[in-house]
Amino acid sequence: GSQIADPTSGSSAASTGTSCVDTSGNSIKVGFINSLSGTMAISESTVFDSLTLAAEEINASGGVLGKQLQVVSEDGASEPTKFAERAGKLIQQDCTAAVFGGWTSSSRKAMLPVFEANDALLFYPVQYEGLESSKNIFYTGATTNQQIIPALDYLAEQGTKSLFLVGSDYVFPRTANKIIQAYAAAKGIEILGEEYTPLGSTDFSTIVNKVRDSKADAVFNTLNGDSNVAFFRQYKSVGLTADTMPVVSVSIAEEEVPGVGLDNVQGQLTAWDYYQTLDTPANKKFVAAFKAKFGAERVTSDPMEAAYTSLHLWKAMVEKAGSFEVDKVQAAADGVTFEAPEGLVTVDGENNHITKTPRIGKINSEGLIDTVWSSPEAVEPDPFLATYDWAKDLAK
Amino acid sequence: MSTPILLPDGEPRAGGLRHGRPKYLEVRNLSVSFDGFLAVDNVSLDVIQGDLRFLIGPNGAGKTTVIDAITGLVPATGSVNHTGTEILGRKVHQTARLGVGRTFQTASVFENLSVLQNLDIAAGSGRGPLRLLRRRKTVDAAVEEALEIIGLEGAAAKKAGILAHGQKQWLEIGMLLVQNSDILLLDEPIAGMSQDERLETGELLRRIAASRITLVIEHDMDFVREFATSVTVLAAGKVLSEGSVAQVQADQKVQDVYLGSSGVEATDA
Amino acid sequence: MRGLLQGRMGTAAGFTLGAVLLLGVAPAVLPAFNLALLGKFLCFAIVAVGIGLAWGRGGMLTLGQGVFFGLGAYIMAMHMKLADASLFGGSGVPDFMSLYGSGVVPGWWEPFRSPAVTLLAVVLIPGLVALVLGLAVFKRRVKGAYFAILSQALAAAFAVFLVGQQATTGGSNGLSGFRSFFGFDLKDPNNKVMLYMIAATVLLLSLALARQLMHSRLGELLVAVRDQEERVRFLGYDPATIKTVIYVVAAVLAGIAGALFVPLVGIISPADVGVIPSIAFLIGVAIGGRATLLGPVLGAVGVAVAQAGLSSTFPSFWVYFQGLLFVLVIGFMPGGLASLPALVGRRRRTRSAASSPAAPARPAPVATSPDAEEKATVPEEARR
Amino acid sequence: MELLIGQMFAGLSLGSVLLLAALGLSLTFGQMGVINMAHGEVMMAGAYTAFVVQRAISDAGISLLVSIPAGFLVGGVLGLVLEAVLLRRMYHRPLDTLLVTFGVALILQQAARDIFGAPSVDVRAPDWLQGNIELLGAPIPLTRLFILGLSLVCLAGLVLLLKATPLGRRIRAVVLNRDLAETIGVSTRRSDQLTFFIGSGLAGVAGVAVTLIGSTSPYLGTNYIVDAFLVVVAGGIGQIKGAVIAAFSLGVLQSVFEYSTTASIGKVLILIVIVVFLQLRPQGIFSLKTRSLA
Amino acid sequence: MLEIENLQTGYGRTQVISGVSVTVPDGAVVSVLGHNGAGKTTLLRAVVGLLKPTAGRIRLDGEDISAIRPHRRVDRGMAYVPQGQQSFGQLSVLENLQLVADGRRNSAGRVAEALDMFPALRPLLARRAGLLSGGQRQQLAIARALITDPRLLILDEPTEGIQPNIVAEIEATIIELSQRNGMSILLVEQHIGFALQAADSYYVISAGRVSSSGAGGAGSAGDVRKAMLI
Ligand SMILES: Nc1ncnc2c1ncn2[C@@H]1O[C@H](COP(=O)(O)OP(=O)(O)OP(=O)(O)O)[C@@H](O)[C@H]1O
Ligand SMILES: Nc1ncnc2c1ncn2[C@@H]1O[C@H](COP(=O)(O)OP(=O)(O)OP(=O)(O)O)[C@@H](O)[C@H]1O
Ligand SMILES: [Mg+2]
Ligand SMILES: [Mg+2]
Repeated sequence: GSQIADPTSGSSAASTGTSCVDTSGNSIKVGFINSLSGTMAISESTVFDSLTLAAEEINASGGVLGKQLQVVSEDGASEPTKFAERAGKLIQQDCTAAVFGGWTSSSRKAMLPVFEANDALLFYPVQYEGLESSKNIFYTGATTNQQIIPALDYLAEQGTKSLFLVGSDYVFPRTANKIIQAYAAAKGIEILGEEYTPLGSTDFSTIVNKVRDSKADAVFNTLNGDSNVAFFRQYKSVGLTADTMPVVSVSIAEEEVPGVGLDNVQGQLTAWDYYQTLDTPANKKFVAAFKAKFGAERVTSDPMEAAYTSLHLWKAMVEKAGSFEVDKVQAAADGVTFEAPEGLVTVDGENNHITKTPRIGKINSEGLIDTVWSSPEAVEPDPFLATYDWAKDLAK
Repeated sequence: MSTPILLPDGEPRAGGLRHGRPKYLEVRNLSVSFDGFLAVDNVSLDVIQGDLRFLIGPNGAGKTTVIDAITGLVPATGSVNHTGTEILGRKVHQTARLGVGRTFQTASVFENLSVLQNLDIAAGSGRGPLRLLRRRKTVDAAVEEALEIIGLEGAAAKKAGILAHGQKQWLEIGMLLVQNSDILLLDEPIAGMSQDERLETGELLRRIAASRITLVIEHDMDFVREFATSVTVLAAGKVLSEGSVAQVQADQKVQDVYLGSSGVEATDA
Repeated sequence: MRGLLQGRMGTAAGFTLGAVLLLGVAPAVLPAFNLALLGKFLCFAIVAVGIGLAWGRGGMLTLGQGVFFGLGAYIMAMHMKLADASLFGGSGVPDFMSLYGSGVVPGWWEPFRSPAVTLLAVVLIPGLVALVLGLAVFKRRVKGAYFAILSQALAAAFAVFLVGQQATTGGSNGLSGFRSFFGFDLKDPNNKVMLYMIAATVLLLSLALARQLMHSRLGELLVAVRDQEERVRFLGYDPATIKTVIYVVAAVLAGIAGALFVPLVGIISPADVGVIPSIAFLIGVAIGGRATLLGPVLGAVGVAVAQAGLSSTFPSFWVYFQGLLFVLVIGFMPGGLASLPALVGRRRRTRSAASSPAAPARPAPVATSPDAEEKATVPEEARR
Repeated sequence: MELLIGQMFAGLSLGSVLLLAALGLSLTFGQMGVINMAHGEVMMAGAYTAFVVQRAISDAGISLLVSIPAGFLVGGVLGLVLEAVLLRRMYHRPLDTLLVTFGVALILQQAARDIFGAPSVDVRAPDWLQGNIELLGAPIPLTRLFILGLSLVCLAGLVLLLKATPLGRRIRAVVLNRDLAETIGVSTRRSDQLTFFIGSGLAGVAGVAVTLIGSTSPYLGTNYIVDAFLVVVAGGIGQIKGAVIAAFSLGVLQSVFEYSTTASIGKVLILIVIVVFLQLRPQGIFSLKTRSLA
Repeated sequence: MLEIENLQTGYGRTQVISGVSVTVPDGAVVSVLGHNGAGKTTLLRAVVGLLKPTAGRIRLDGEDISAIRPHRRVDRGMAYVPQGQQSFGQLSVLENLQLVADGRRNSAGRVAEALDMFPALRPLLARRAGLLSGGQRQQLAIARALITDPRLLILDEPTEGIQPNIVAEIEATIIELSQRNGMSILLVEQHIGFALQAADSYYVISAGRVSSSGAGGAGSAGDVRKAMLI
């Protein structure tokens, strides 16, 4: 094998990604990679559904560059290693033109080197902790300045002077809280506690005691999954409510509300860029199409919208480039727009993120989320928070 | 078959070897207490190489417990001296390495291993790690001899689990032999054997005892009469009587609690 | 004696065949992606060889092999991260540390900059941890279910711990994004083949080691300890030592497998070391035949192949299938597939010899040990 | 002071959840030697029973009271089936039961996903369990109090059954020597089935109880199984007394660790404490000696 | 009372008993002798139902009981004292006895009666059976069997490991049970003397078959010795 003699030339040997994508026929393969089994299946299967919807819409409207999409779906099984392995398969064996999916940061981190090594494309549709930018990944979920910082701005505006941070123990909550700490230090908000629980943990009696004891103005909640259920139930049982101490959550979307129990979360706040209740023509169409396909009782959520958007954005990029080739798509990406359910989004070719419109929502009595505050315009993505003074020390 | 290594010729006799420097087992003031209940109470006992000592006494007298204490299975106070070495208070496997071997009231061999493997393992506690890591190419002379002594040559490759009860007990005795223990402690080795098997086993015990320190627990008085060279009687954890079979049998106390038809069992509370 | 020779020759032939298949045929016929996948499966197989020894032979149900696998893997991953950082970044600080941590390499990472230390540590650290644990646990005569559950708890604790140390272990993301392996470019397909070849060679070596151990006196002693630990003491052995030795061997194999897994797969994360992956290691071993030499290897590879093939097409079906595998194989065929020929053979024989009282006896069932497959593993010379 | 009481209670209530989860295990694992990894999934079945019952009876109070016996029944029947189909042939292979029941756990989880869907479902707590009472200023959640009471009732019932009834004697006898029990006139089949029914029934009840504080999802069981086993092991296998002490000590310890460090480190610390503890008392808090070699 | 007809049984592939017929008439004592490993225990295990016969019949009071579960056979009047001093080690001596008395009429009285027969057990009532000495456990096992008031008592080497004076008592008890209470007894015993003295008839088993049988009484000792030497 080739030994790396000169580190700078290392990447020249790298481009072994002689693409095997077959563009000769009248169809083109795309890959979906979601956890359809394991603990993450709960969330990721909804993304899979909305990707499927998008693919059908695109095919119905004539496909991409006249070619019908042929979907190859792989199960990430909630294991990062599986994601890496299956991504490899989608690229090398199935020869897909682009891959869509992933949810947890660990799945994305696991796939990143695979896509870079093979010079392929991944569209990642979930809000995440930022501090990343790869030319092989398009990030269509919110980065921190499109979700967390607006939420903090909103809280500050409401007169919040102190915060308690509660999160699951993994990279997104930890990074988010680092940002919150820096923000708070700069804006004079006091952080009265920062607590993490292992993913899936269900006993919050100690934490709610601490929270209650802290008498903070609000709680910033980065818990994930089922922990939210336990947290909100136990939060309520020690007498804390949305009125006495509101909780802002960044991982509770429409589909999680019934599980947490409407009684327990009604009136609490969320921070996302999309809610099912948004009143845009694109969203009306999206929600109607989704319900028509998957059932009237189903709801739509931010990651689903971002996934739906991602497939449409890829289509737009490919058509702008006039080619499925990765480097051409990359080159064409900057400035591509799509009238998404959340509003017009634009790809930033600099960092491969998109503009998004942050919104604070309040959970209503039907379990849907009403917008209580919305950014006046779409916010430019800034994954490394380079434009925020107080964040200078965060990412070295 | 080459010269015997395990069983030199000879006969056991009361008081053991009279010449040379015989090995000995000296138990002094041995006591075992279970949550306050004294199962063994200040027992002192000497057995000299070449003696075939029987330990008898009522059920629950503490016979098995004496052996348990000597072999390190239960904690005990007092002293147990093996030819100048204190062996009490050590771990079970350390005691075994000092030359103390035992059998159990219910036969316990390695059922999933062959007879040969059983013996080989018994023969090998002194082997270095390197020998342990190699496979067995030849059969140790001692193992071969033991197979013959216990009459299981034909069954060497059989799994020990399928042996009949009596054969298992012989295998255990064979394991003691190859283990090369100076002290053999046998707990009811003929239980469940038929008359002629008892006789064979008795003969084997005599041959063994001629060159070792042997202590046998038994209830079958016919067997004791036939083979014992000396007897210790234990009752309620204490030594009740000691001497030749005839002496012990004549002892009124022994008759009362053990032999006779008076039927009073030594209660132990 | 003749039996012995035949056995030896048979083994040698089998070994050669395995070597030709793994080192010659597979790289020649498999596409790069599948070869890398096979390499990953071989890592699981190496773990399985160790489990076969500890569990099948020694009766120690180790539900915590993920810990040792993880140790080996993280050590290797730390080295590769550091090496990449100096080769490509220049700063010498792995990327995730500056993103999520203080940007300073913690002291306990530093030794792993050295390739030599890393290679040693991959073997020694899992071995040492197993030694300490094994002595502590076995000397205190913790065994059976206690041991199983304790080792499971350990795996759980290890995973939780790794997740909690975001800044130094990568947290739940684990360590990934490697570019070089001891100076070899990981993108080069030839180097990937080389990695596969290393894994295959290590597997063959560990099989040879396992065979030697099984057929050695130590192997016999291990069976004795498994079946009647207390009795072994009275023969002058300390069962704790014997068990610890095998436990350490199993741990070292798992550690090496972990270290190979990292460059082959490109990531190690807490999800690969916790309770579930630790149990998953066992399924292949059980299916193949825990007490045999090859059973665990074939089982591990077989299950992994089945999973790769089935799980994406039928994700929920795969879960049922995996569950059923556990249930059916362990519930109804404790000897694993390796016992299948014997089972079939026996059925045939009993039919033909039903009335003969001279039929060879079967051993009494013994607690904790599946007895059916034992037969196949008694050294030939003992049968004479 | 207020916090101290709050934390004390948190520890106790955590302990009571652990105890509830571990009681049934203590019976099936301790008495029968079966390492039932599907115990958590039986809890899950109990939890979904509460969900189903609540859909039928919308009054949360009545449905909770109905759910407890219903959960017991569902759990118990699940245990019976498990015993009859699988475990009865495995009593001499205790370690293997662990793996078999792990397989069962996988199947049950997937089945729950296929039946009820992957997202967790909501089981409402009745009004009379909403809120809390104040004890010296510290809020004591009523749901927690209810679970504490429920676990004590279950405990008392189980102890009475095992120690003071012929049934309990039989169960214990069968565990100790199946053949002998059978030949002195005890039906081992019946006894096994009964043991499993009760043990799994208790898991079902535990499942109903935890719906009051946590989520009802297909993965509910996985959250409890490791902890429940640790309680049984630390207490001494087969020792209900030990399990009680272990559950409450672990609960209190965990809430102390969690309070003074973080939840993650607290979790690791707990596990370390148990490992160290087993070093000191390898057979758990209580253990029984016999003279046999085995 | 009990008829064993051409019974075959064994473990797995191993056939241990190959066609044994034994009859225990009402109220009679029948001894079974044989070498180590001859299959005596195996035969008894089949009679009490722990082993399934592969061929042959077992009749109790004329009814075929081969397919009946062991605990049901107890209800029909069988009691079994297994070889090897078995008891429920973690239960107390008292619980061991109560276990059998449970659910029968006058259970407390039955336990007291059994203790009268083995007074050595009285001071041990609270001790766990697993801690008893071998002989103590054997007495417990016999006492336990008698609590069910069996019509047919099956004993596997009941005097093995018992001190001589108690052996004499057990022997006397057995003879008394048969003579006074009319209990039928199937006895496996190695002491030829006792086995024959007590027996109305005997069977010698070797290699899984009956090699000799006849009427009991001390006079038959010579025949039996000869039969066993072959
Ligand atoms: N671990 C223990 N705890 C409490 N009591 C015990 C223990 N071990 C033994 N005993 C008691 O100690 C006494 C002596 O028992 P031991 O087994 O030594 O008697 P033995 O002389 O061997 O009797 P046998 O001839 O019946 O075998 C008995 O009363 C027994 O119940
Ligand atoms: N569980 C078992 N599995 C296989 N073979 C067995 C089993 N138990 C006993 N055997 C074999 O069956 C044969 C008869 O055994 P059994 O116990 O019936 O003999 P026995 O006449 O009672 O002997 P003893 O006088 O020693 O008690 C022996 O060869 C024995 O090895
Ligand atoms: Mg004894
Ligand atoms: Mg017998």
